[in-house]
Amino acid sequence: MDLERRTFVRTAGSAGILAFLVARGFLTVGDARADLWNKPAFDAESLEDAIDILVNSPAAESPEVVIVAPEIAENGAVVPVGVVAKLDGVESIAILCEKNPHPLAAIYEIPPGTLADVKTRVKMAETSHVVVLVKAGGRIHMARKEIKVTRGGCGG
Amino acid sequence: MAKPMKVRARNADGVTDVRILMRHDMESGQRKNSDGDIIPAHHIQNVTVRHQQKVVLFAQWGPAVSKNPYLAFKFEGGTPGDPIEVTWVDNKGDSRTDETMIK
Amino acid sequence: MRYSFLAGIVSIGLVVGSAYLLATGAVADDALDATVNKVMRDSFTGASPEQWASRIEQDEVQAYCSRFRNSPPPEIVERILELSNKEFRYPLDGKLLGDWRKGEKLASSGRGGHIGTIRPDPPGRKRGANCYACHALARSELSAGNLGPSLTDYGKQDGNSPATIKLVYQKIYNAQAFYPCSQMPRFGHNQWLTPEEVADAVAFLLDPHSPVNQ
Amino acid sequence: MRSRAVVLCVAAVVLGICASAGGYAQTTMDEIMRYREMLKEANPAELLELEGEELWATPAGPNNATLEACDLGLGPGVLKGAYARLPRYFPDTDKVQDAESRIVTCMMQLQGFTRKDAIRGWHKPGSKNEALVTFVATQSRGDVIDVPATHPREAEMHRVGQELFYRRSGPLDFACSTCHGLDDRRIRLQELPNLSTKEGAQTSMSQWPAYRVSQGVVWTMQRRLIDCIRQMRWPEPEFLSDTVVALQVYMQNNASGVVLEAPGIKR
Repeated sequence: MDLERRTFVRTAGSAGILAFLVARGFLTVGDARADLWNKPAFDAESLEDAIDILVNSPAAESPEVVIVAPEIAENGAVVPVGVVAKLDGVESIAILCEKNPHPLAAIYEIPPGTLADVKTRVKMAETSHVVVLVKAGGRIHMARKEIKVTRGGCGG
Repeated sequence: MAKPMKVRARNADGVTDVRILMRHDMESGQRKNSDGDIIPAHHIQNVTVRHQQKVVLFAQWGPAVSKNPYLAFKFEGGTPGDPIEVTWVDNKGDSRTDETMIK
Repeated sequence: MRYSFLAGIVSIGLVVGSAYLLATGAVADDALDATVNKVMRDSFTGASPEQWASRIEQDEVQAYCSRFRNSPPPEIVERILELSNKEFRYPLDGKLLGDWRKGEKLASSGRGGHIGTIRPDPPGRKRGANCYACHALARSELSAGNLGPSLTDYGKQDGNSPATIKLVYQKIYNAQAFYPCSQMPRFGHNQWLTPEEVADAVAFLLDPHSPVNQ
Repeated sequence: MRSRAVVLCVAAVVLGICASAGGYAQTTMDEIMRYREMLKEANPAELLELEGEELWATPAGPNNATLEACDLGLGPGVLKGAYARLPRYFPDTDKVQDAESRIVTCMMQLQGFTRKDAIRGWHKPGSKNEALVTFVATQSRGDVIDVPATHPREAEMHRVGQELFYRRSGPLDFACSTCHGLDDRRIRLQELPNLSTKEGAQTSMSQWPAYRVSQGVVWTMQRRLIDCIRQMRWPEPEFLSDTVVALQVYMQNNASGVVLEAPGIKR
């Protein structure tokens, strides 16, 4: 079983080690920047492709993963999205917007001692599902929630 | 030059709540300028938050994170007065580090 | 033609109007007008003489409606009707019912006509009529404003006889020929839209195939 | 509140949530409110406030001086509550000035900037003018807006502002009052405050300067008004000009009595 491949930090070979070093504060971010950003996943142009790159096994929807977001966003440029995972041993969280040109928006590595409770704000091109993947104890858990984006006000 | 962040960290009942606002255009790479040319993507790629040298959160971001990004999370531990250090690095290699004390 | 502030003030209509306003206690006096005039002169210093004439100086109707807060007394109502019914221009081919598809585009667009240095429109940008900013029209477009009345099913009310078409054309061309001091722009009178575009907007409202009537 | 229900119902229909006028309208309203509340948790305007604070206390200009001695109407260096009492008459300049204008005066008097240098790029995102105004305004957060316009010069500007508010001109015959003189109106789905009433003016003026989510920038009231005038298809009034100040005297007077919550966050 290749656990390394399931981590969301895309690295060549030394994957887990780099993440481990960063997590322990032994590495200054910037030293190995290209290795710390999962370019293929961020470049993916469909939800399926992005998920394929991030995880190599099918993810199961889990009620333990909660997406904290309004059902309606007045402006797609700023959509608040929070994730709370009521799971033990959460290692990372990925946030994707289904209909964006590049669906993957953010990945969070959660070191031991940090709660699986993060908030961020994303752009959404149009009304679509937000999909969250959570890696905990080597397994992938998923949640999705539709967020409706309203149209702009007056022209010009 | 990168502009300062606003970092707030508050401890209650043994859990530290960190809230960070960053100043960055987070250019999506999808927009066009007035000449019809694509404005290249310019966005933060990594955010590292440290509490006393230990990384408490590490993020990878794409251009779909909103302009002037907001990030909030919680970790166990932390005492009022402890420093919290936040660093971001963007895809052009620009970076910024700011620090605050836990309240 | 346009009137300067002072020309407007000394016009007969405004003298009548001033008396009316004095009687109601809501008067904007001439001294205040002079102050407003000076403030504007000192404020819009970047505007060209042409822009001053076409965009800041008021015509007689604008001056009345401003002074009477859009509730003109009977004499002024008469005067505005008289001024507004003077001239309607029509498309050269005489067709007052144009293309509803073009009308729909006009209704949806709020672009065009912005000037200045901060965010001007590119030269030659087509001006929209932005009907949806204020009116509900097609049921399918629910992002509609409510500054004006709903016009959904407008063509079902009085059909599209030549008389109705002409009336609707004139209302869009110059609403104040029917409703003095209406808040609606005088799209034809002010040459915001061409006569052909007004006819397209008429078609959007009255054509049985238009989504307004579906 | 009937109108609000209508607005939300329309919004709800757009979103395909509410099929009838009743039922789900409450849910829709709750969700829109929830969206707004979540944005209030962290307002990016706070970043500009930080910059403004730094600019305020950093020596600059030919005199290499800070703005810390700037008199915004309550005495040199007094920031708390000052913004909530602007615009007001200043004897030294013999003008009624708003925050934007007064800060520029201080940049000229204390730091020695020319007027041109003090306002260069004022409308660019994150300009020093916007940063300074945002900082100054937030120092009055929690204070009550109080612009009685009792000084004769203030009273005159108030009358001018009121006249300008109702003054129709340009190719669309628009005045401020066209959109902001009636209750419960919208442009498309955007609610429009009736700025001629106390309630409408208070709702609006308590929130400025504001972060505009659609633009991703903070706008001060000067910028807001100049853009409204642009949208009316008038020429742009000059930054800091009396047209813009007079309109603010009128609106701040109408809004007096409300607690300032700036910086706000707007669509």
